Amino acid sequence: MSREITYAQAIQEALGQAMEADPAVFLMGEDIGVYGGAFQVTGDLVHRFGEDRVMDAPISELGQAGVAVGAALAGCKPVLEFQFSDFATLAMEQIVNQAAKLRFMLGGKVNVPLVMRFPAGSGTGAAAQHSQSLDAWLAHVPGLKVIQPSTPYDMKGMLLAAIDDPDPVMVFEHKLLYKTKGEVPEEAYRVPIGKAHVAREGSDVTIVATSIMVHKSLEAAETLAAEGIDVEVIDLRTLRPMDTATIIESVKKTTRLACVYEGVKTLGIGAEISARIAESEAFDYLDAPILRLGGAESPIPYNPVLEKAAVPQVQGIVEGLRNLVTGRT
Amino acid sequence: MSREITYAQAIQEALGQAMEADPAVFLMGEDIGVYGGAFQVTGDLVHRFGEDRVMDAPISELGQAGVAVGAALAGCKPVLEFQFSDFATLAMEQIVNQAAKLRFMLGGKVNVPLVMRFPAGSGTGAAAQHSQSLDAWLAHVPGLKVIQPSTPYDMKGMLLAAIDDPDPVMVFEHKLLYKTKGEVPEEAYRVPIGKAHVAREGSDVTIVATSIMVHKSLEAAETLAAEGIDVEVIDLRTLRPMDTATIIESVKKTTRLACVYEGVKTLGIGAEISARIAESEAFDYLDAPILRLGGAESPIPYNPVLEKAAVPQVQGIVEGLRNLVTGRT
Amino acid sequence: MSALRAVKANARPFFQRHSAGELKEALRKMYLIRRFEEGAEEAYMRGLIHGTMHLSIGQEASAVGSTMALRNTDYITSTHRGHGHCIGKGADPKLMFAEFFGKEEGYCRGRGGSMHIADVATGNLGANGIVGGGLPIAVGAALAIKKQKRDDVAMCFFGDGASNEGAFHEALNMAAVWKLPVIFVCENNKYGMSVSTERSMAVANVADRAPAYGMPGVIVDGNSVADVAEAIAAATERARKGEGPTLVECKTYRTRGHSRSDRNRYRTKEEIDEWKAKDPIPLFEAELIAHGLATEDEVTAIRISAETEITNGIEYARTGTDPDPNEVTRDVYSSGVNS
Amino acid sequence: MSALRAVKANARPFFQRHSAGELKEALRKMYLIRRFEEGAEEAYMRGLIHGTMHLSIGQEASAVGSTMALRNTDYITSTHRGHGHCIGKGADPKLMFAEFFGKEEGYCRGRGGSMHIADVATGNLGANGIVGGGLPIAVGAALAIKKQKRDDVAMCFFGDGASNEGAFHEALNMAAVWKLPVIFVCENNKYGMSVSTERSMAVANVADRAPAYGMPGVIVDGNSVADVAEAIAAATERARKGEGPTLVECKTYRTRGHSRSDRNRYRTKEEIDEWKAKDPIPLFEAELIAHGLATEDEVTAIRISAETEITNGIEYARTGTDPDPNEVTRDVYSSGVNS
Ligand SMILES: Cc1ncc(C[n+]2csc(CCOP(=O)(O)OP(=O)(O)O)c2C)c(N)n1
Ligand SMILES: Cc1ncc(C[n+]2csc(CCOP(=O)(O)OP(=O)(O)O)c2C)c(N)n1
Ligand SMILES: [Mg+2]
Ligand SMILES: [Mg+2]
Repeated sequence: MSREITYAQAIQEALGQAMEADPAVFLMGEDIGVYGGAFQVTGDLVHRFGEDRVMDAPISELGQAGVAVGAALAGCKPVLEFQFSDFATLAMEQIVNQAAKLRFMLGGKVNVPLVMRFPAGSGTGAAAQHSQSLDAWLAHVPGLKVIQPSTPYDMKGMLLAAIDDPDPVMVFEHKLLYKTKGEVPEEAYRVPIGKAHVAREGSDVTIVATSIMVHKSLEAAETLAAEGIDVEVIDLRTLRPMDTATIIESVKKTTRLACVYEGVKTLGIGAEISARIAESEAFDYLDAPILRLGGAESPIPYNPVLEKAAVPQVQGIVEGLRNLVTGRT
Repeated sequence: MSREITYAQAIQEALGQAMEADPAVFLMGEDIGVYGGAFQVTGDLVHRFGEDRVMDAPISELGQAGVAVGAALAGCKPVLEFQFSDFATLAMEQIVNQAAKLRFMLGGKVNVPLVMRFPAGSGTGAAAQHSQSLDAWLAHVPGLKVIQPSTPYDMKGMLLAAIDDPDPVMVFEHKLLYKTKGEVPEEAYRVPIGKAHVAREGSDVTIVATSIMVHKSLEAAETLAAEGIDVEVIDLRTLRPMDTATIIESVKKTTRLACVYEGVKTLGIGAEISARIAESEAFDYLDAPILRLGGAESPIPYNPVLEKAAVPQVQGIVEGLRNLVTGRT
Repeated sequence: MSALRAVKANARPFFQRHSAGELKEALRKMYLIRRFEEGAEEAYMRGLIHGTMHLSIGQEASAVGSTMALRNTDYITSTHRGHGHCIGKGADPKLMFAEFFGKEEGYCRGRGGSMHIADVATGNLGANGIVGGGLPIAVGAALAIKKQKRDDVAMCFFGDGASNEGAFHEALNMAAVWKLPVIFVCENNKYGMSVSTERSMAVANVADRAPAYGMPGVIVDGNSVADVAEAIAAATERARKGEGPTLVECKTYRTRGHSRSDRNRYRTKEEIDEWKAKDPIPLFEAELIAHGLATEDEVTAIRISAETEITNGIEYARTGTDPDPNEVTRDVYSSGVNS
Repeated sequence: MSALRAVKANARPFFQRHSAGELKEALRKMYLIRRFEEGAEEAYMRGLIHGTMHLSIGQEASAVGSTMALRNTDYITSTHRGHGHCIGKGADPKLMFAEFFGKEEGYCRGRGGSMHIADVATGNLGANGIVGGGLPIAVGAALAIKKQKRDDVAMCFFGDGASNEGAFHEALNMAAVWKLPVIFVCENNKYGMSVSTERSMAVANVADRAPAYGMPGVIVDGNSVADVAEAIAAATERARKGEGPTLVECKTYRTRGHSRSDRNRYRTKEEIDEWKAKDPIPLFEAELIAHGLATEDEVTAIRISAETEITNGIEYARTGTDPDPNEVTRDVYSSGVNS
């Protein structure tokens, strides 16, 4: 398994394999056909599977989400691409009131097996309406599963698991990850939803990071290692249901916790991670306050320097962790 | 000031006084005119101010929110009523991408002085699509202010402050509070946005509660007082910006914290309160894990027994706090 | 038998196409809907049912006339005012009552209540608490039908008020662009809650919006089962043949308030009385009798049998099983995982 | 002067109603837009600007023809493809460049970039990154105008693709029901990103949707300044008189790709060339010259003056002030409060 492909290619490969394996799977979204997707994720799939299975939809996000719900109820497995996660704000009604709740409201008598993909995050200079990270919103909603893989390997395996899943799965993809590469087996394989991954073992402090922040945290961990600080980095991977057990175990070992995420700090995913630890048995092991490094309390600015300043960067993670471990503030 | 009126009347009075004082203020929503509002909040205002200032709108939540944004940009002060907060899922685009961000995206060159009112919460038997508490969503969004008054007094004063405010203010109203009564001065007065209120002083444990949970927490505090547990109850009142200082101060005194809220526990407002304390100087004062009592990880069920079981009740608060203070679990 | 034939020859196609048995079954369903709602209303007033409910009394012709053309494998998506659609599509009233009473035997095991009743076995994908919520869902079901190369259809009920939602626009456009087998059935009862169509739309009819989607828009007397059923039959045939969606607007009226809290301030007693005089049930009865398709006695027997079924249904529901309060999070996910 | 008059008598009303000065100013704005975008494109390719941008090259006639009828107190809401509207409404290109370069001098102090440029002083309420986002905002601005008893208007630009959004439906309906002074200007350039109108709508024209709102829908050659301006003048007059909204559909074309990442896979080179031959700038120039409203030399001078302004604007922007990275959260709230 020495083949390296990009995160975007991993998605495309998973979609292709899922469509090959199951005629009920189809893709829908804006410009995912001949255009290949705004981020070239669907690429040439339309040529392999035809326009009926790689469907360009009118610019109607709410409608598309509802169509996905209806198709799922009637036996299909739709995979819907939002062009940018920001546009999903138009579709929250169908996502939250219908997709997430139908199974429950109907007493468990239906499944809603759909997948929605959300290109998210800042760093492309696309400003405030094309750079949000609203993963915490959907992780707040019972009935949804929310995943946020950070590597091509996890992306492929978790997306295939998501398409298998009888429940609605929301997939957050960071735009800056699309071109990152990693080893990915050619065959179809699954990475389970709901399990965090210890991306780096360490003994002094635990970072729980999501998405692109996993990579920034790993980089920060290298710098800190040189200073003698041994960081454990947990890639959360699934936001809902959250693998609290893995985090608790790690914190019991390291006694310190930092959460690093790109979404707005207030009520971003780090708030939940922190609160789970603060109410768990790991609380008694904590030797320091729980640090959160999240996005700034502002929309994402256009200016590239401001844009970078609005989300955690390696240097800030290094400093934050150093202070956490040494007790300075 | 011995006059008692209901929470709904307090809203109506604030709206009426704001409209009298400022011709730029107008109301919009569904069935707020001759019908008087689904919860009879606007009541007879249409007869006092006419259909141009108490506007029934077509059932178009996204459009209404956008109209409010546009009218605010052009010099009006719209107050938009969503019939149920659940329907605001249709309007998230305008709320989050436009209202919240316009000032920032335009370099501070505009204000968006609007108010949106969201009847929220369970307890009316209206099931999963009419009972949500999505306050945490909006509190996650920089650019918005989010308030959630729990008494008629605060409601009137904070709503008047919200209408004065040059920024967009989101008002969460619990449907079960509409008929609750309290003392309310007749004249127009303001209660500042951004300040929590210590509703009950105590020394053993701090509860930070929101909305209807303030009342349930106060009731629980009485029971616990009889057992010798002295509870401080903080009514958060404003979710964004959050008055962290008042909570920190209280926790330093009591050394124990519980958050009680109706929204889904995971990523509900209690997650943020807990995380703020766990990362603050109050951390060192904590003698126990931080307890969160929030809504169940499910949509709100129709059956009344299940419906009650899905959100914190007085008995559960009493038990949770008792265990927190006595160290049992 | 030959006497009946003779009468039928003068009658409009609807009465000829359907057997007397089918037509009497339609009447029975109308009675079931009416009595179901009256029974539910009474139970609500006696405090046996909580929450709210939206009665369709006065609109039974459109519910029954529309669903007559459907098979079990056809889908419907319904609305907050959906009891009629549900019974029309074949649901069992006693299981609906069980749902209203919040019992495990209910269609949604007591989790959904009036606004979420669904009966997947008969193709009813559910009432909806969100105005317009069912519109794109129906389009999605129709897309699945097309992908699966079935000749079934999806019927989408919605109100005049719902036609002002963006979801209406997006759903009709997609159905038209993709030529999907959808029948959009607008039950125009003149009001979206308290706001009249005059105050909420700039056109006289919801069907006037169909041309914006290159879609036929048909207007019928929604209180006439025959009118409704004929338009629906044509639309359904079109859909089954792959010729795309149709919008059928049924002009009708709800004689009860919008929901339990309505004080009818937005309309006059005269208007309500005028429409009560056009009650679809006696109208349909009279037609059946005039065409020799049913006798007075048969009609009475149908009414009584419906009443008995409703009475028994309420009794069944009252004695049903209460959910276990420890099972709040059951069925949120298929696998039982959580948060 | 009298020679000019004589020519003008044969010309269509547009050329008579406007002075030669106004018409030459319109030409100058078209050049400014064209050169602005070419300059921005070049700066982007040289790595001086980041992000993405949507060029309206080929669509200048609709931007300028539409905004000619407007005053500073009239509003516009614009789109992701909004540079033309912005300049048409009176913005200063150097401040737009400053925004593209992310400088404090920019219209949004470097926070907004191409997709959020606004110029409140000239009534431009902003470009929008959300397709259809500006539609209800324009309706709201028009509502404010009506409440304030002004005779101003709100002009709402949007694309063919945007007309498939629910926001379109809700906005047009509300504007019509409330008879608001809105001019809905659809720039139909045949594609919503890569999807042609044939694949995304079931009607031939966006204007075919206007009757669904009881609203006039007018179709014009969007590459002809005169055609656009005449239709807009009529619509604006209607709006100012309180007669309600109008939809004007400008048939036009963007000769560049959708955005920086477009590989033009969804259309042919022939189609692009066909439309390049209908470039609105030479067309308008030729008309001005034919009607004796401008000489060749004047036209050349206008072009050169626009080019100089653009060159200077870029220079101005390059040397602007960079925002302080510690000021990320500045201007989120009026009062500086936060979280
Ligand atoms: C999205 C949304 N907005 C508002 C409501 C509240 N509401 C419930 S029914 C209704 C009126 C709907 O009117 P119409 O579509 O004509 O159906 P009718 O009630 O007349 O059958 C309203 C406003 C809702 N349930 N969902
Ligand atoms: C709500 C939303 N959906 C999708 C997009 C991505 N997007 C940006 S422009 C565009 C095409 C818009 O087409 P049209 O309205 O015709 O305008 P044009 O680009 O042709 O000027 C799309 C899909 C967006 N910005 N916002
Ligand atoms: Mg209606
Ligand atoms: Mg276009």
